[in-house]
Amino acid sequence: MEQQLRKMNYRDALNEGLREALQKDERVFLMGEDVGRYGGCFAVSKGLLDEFGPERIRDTPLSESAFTGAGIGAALGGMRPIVEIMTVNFSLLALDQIMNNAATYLHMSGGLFNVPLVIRMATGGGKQLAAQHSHSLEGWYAHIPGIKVLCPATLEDARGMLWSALLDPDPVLIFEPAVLYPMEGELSADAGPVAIDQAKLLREGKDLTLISYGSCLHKCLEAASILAEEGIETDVIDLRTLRPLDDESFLASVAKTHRALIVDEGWRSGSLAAEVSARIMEQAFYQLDAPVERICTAEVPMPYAKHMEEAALPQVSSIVATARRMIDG
Amino acid sequence: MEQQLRKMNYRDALNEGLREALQKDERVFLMGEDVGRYGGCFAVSKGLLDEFGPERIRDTPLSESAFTGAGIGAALGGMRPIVEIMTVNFSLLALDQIMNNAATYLHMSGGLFNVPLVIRMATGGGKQLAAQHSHSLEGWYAHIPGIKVLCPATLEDARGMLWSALLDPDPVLIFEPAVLYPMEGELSADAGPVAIDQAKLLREGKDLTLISYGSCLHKCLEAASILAEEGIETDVIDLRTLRPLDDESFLASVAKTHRALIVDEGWRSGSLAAEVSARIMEQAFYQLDAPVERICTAEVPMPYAKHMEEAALPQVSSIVATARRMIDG
Amino acid sequence: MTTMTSKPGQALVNREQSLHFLRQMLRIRRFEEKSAELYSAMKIRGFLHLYIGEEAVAVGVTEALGSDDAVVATYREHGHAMSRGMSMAAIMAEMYGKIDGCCRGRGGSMHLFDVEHRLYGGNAIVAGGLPVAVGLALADQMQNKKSVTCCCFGEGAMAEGEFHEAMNLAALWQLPVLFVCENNFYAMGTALQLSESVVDLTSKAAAYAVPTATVDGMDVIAVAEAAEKASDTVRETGGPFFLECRTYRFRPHSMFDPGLYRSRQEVEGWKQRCPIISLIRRLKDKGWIDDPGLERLEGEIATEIDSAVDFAEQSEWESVEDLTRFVYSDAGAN
Amino acid sequence: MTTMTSKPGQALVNREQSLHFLRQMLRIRRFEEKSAELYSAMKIRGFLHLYIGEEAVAVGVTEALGSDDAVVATYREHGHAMSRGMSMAAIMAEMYGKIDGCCRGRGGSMHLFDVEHRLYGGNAIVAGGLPVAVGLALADQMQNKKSVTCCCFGEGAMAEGEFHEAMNLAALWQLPVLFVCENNFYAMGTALQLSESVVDLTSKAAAYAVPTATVDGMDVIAVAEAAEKASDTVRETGGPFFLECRTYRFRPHSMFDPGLYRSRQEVEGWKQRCPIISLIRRLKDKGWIDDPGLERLEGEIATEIDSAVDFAEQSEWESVEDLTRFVYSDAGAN
Ligand SMILES: Cc1ncc(C[n+]2csc(CCOP(=O)(O)OP(=O)(O)O)c2C)c(N)n1
Ligand SMILES: Cc1ncc(C[n+]2csc(CCOP(=O)(O)OP(=O)(O)O)c2C)c(N)n1
Ligand SMILES: [Mg+2]
Ligand SMILES: [Mg+2]
Repeated sequence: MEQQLRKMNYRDALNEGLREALQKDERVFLMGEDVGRYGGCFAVSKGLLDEFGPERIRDTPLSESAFTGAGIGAALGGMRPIVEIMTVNFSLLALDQIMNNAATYLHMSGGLFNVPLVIRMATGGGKQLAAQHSHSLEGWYAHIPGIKVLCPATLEDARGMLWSALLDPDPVLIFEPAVLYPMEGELSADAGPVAIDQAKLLREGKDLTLISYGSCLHKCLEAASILAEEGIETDVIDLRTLRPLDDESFLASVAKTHRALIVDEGWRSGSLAAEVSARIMEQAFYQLDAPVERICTAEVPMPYAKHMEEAALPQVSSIVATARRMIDG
Repeated sequence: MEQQLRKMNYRDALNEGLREALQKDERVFLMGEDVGRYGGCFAVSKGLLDEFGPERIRDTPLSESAFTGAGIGAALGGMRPIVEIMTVNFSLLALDQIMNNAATYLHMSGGLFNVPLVIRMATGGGKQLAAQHSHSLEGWYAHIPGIKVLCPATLEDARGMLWSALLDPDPVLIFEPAVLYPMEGELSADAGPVAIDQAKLLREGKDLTLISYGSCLHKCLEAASILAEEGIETDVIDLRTLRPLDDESFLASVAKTHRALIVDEGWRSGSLAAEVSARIMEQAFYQLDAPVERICTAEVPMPYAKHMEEAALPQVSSIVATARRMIDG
Repeated sequence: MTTMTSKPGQALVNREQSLHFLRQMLRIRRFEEKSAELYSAMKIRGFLHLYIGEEAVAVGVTEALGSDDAVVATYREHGHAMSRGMSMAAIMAEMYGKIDGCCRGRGGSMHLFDVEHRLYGGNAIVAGGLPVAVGLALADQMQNKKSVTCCCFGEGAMAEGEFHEAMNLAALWQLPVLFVCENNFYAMGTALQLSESVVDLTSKAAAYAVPTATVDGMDVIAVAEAAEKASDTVRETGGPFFLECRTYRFRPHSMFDPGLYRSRQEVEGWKQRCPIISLIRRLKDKGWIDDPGLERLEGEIATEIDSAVDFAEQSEWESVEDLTRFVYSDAGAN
Repeated sequence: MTTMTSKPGQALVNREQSLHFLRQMLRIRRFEEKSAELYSAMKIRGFLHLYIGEEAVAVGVTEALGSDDAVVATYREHGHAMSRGMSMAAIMAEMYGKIDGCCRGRGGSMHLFDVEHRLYGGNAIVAGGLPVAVGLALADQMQNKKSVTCCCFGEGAMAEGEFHEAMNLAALWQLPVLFVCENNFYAMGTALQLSESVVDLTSKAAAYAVPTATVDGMDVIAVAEAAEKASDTVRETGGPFFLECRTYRFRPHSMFDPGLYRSRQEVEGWKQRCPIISLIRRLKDKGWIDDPGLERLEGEIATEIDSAVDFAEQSEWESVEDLTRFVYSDAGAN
């Protein structure tokens, strides 16, 4: 029997994932600013208050540190909280709780107390929200031991990563690129949990490895189509999980293509792309035919003006141009 | 006439730098928890309250976000504040102010408002202070555009970087590795401001480039001496300024040695070392005789027990062993 | 600790000033109505937070400030920028993302800045401006300047730790900050009683021994008088003051708000108390304005807005080459 | 909003309980004196914060808690760990950094944890434990458990934003948290009046409509009674309570404190009110203990300490191979 496909967008897929988690496990609840009555600042949690009530869909006061810390405590106390922080820039207010508590409890206690907490937040630019709402800090968060960091780029992952994250005994951060919310696509009727320890090869080619995640993944896929018309065949890898990284995925690809380009919406210096580059350096140096390159966001607080924001962000044209140059030498 | 050398430790050198700044410019003041009556949690500001009074040596309540933000405001208002945050783990509570305000004001305002603020804090492990007091996040901070990040490893820099940072029109973060406070050394009587845009070659050799900063620099220097006895000659570079990085320094060295090892107290994934490795990949790939390697801190929240902490931190022995392996192939 | 409560229905101050208030409020109202239109036309993008309904607060408070005083505001700051004296053209061009915008188009609606009028943002992190305001006041105090720093924020900000830390520091060090809480009873979709265990907001400031007052934020004259008294207190004592202005936003939180969290009835009820309509009514009663006068005023404002839009339309885009400027100061600055 | 103030010089409850309090306080005192010695001998390292002088607080408060209740404490938590029932051996071995320590030597003095006694740290970020305590209480409430979460912190923590955010959330959602402020009047070298614009700490909790009480933290019986009432209130109302215990640390903040910020005289004055000496005096007056009995008690405690030290000495070091364990849970956990 053929699998039924349903049209929906990335936001709907997230909403379905939330609904399913709330239905399956009564320890699960959602807490954050405006997740209930407002329906979520990006409408991700729309309808959930009506279905699950204010005990499980909890609007919080504006106090990122307290409600994130309360998520940690609730997780320690036997619940399975999902904390929503509106956008990654605001999560800085909760970073003490995330790094000093969520990420360290298990270790400081010598293994006694794990923290089964999921924190979701929107990330990234592309919506002209300027310098206090647009940064892509998921790669930066991936520096912190003790947490796992996911970034769903597809409807399937938007739908499925949440439940897998809730099954994880340790804190998991899920970053949702805000530009993807309206992205349309199809999802099979029985879509469910997905692995959260593996990257995924989304397109195969022999000439070059494109490594990306999140919103830039789609730019890579677009670039790959353009390049294919010119006869340049690329592997395109969606990292999916930014911590811990699935090294095997890109090492296997580089062993085949001998060339890699990493595309990352984070700022360049100290980016996740730098980490991937360094790992290729360490583990596949002798297989490289050319230096690994990176395309990242310009190192500026995000400007408001559209043309400036576009200039700051990685774009298909620069991916194509860089790939061409890397192949032509 | 020969320059007079004075014996002192790293802490004294910092204290002298502070005293000089307070004497030279009356817009300068120091603000932070226990900088006054207590004399500084690591005794760096000892004696300053008596000399400059409570207007300029301001003990603050425990409220990292407010007094860091107040530093930003005071800088905007014409003062030259020095904010002390006790240790880097606590700075997470002030990260909203640092990233969303200090680092962005100039840009968001289209160049209208710069923030001449200096923030000092202790960083790093080695004192058995465990998982909430021991992390090395300076390399992580170096990801943020709009701020500059310094890490003095020598008495000269401890003495001289502060004034240079105060002359800078933009926010500068100075990270002081806590293990270095008691480090003894000599300083010339007329030691003064130092450049804060250049790395420094501290030892010359032809076989390998050791790149480091902060407390690990001293481990590199020790390793270099041991290696020299075995006939392995190393360049040792002190990065000094972690943002913006002085690429020329290590590229010039790698052009000579063709091999580089980066030693960094940060956690490995997403470390500053990864960034340096990626830059060498991009700019000096064809000059490399072997892959660039990294020695970083193990990716664990810092354990308390001494042997475990030592196992987590980069050590001279592993630097020596890795260097040997890199040379012998 | 002083607590003052304004009486409703204050007498009008004088003709000239009342008309000035009206003009300022109308300028803000019409400018923002135009902005909403331009948002739909996709000329303005990003987040656009309208101040419609709350104009009396910025206009009344500004009245109490001198040119040496500083202002720190939020993402909902068109009103503050305009009442402080910034030109519509510079603000409109900013929202267009053009180089002649007050911040060259780098900031947009949420980040208006101005040196001349000492407007230090336009801060889009809720409560993020409060510590900065405290620092500005500290700088003034240390330099023996007699300025006041006026810090505006919503009631939602008062649940954030930064509010409390800032309030304590200002009180402890007795810094000249005029804290102005624009209590519009909602933080996005979260009603005050779902955000605070105690909804009497002045009690929170009073807990720091900061003197407080509450005023009807729909009455510009009352706001002006309360702000005057408040800023006088700040100037006299050198210490902080907390002024709560009770107001209401007639529009959605931003352009993306489904508006499910409050009833139409409630919104309509507040609209009856529109600060502009009620001022006009009182001015007419006094005979200080009539319909032709009002029409003239509207005409002048329409012209001002048209030329601001023209200015924005005609302004250039900043060169992409300059993208990485203003991350650090240009060489030579300090 | 209730405010209770304990009367000084409470009657002793009964012989057995009073002697239990004495034993518990003495165990903490002697254990910490030994710890200080072992610190100088470099057996214990890192930061060591002694609770000496403050023992009545942890001992009295613990009395009000049942085994299902949870405790969140600070870096100054030996007293809480011991009064909750953790063995000296597990704590001492932890401070030695040995594998038989309660946290395998990963945590050290500042990070004591225990599953059986529901001790959730040992948190070394000032105020960092408060939101966690709120969450524990939320979990209990959502699961219809009747437990109380007791959260201890110093008065210095009350200037942090996290205190205010946590207090508001607990009050708004009516969560069963017993907030215990151990007011020893100093945060490191910063006296309360240099940290807070209003030094009446209960007023801060009252601003969230949280009921409060203040008690003499040098009187273990008074603390026990106040804590009993407080926790009863929490159990009855299901909501939070704020208990201020006024106490004093006789020792430096940690082992690195030059102690310049307070006078010898002030310290001596407080030492006169030592909670242990004064309880002994009262017990002797009652005839419930005599010198031989006291000697016997001291002897038993000395033996307990000696064997804890022996245990710590003999315990192994954790294998360095296991360094990266406990960053994530071992496979299969959830
Ligand atoms: C720290 C932070 N959290 C969340 C947001 C998202 N947000 C923007 S405005 C707003 C509501 C603020 O309400 P209030 O302070 O009452 O101001 P108002 O919008 O009503 O003027 C929220 C939650 C933000 N900008 N910053
Ligand atoms: C967020 C944070 N800032 C600073 C410190 C350093 N520090 C440790 S204890 C302390 C004093 C805390 O005083 P108080 O809360 O009164 O507790 P007490 O030590 O008196 O028991 C300080 C400043 C810290 N651990 N965490
Ligand atoms: Mg509001
Ligand atoms: Mg204290």
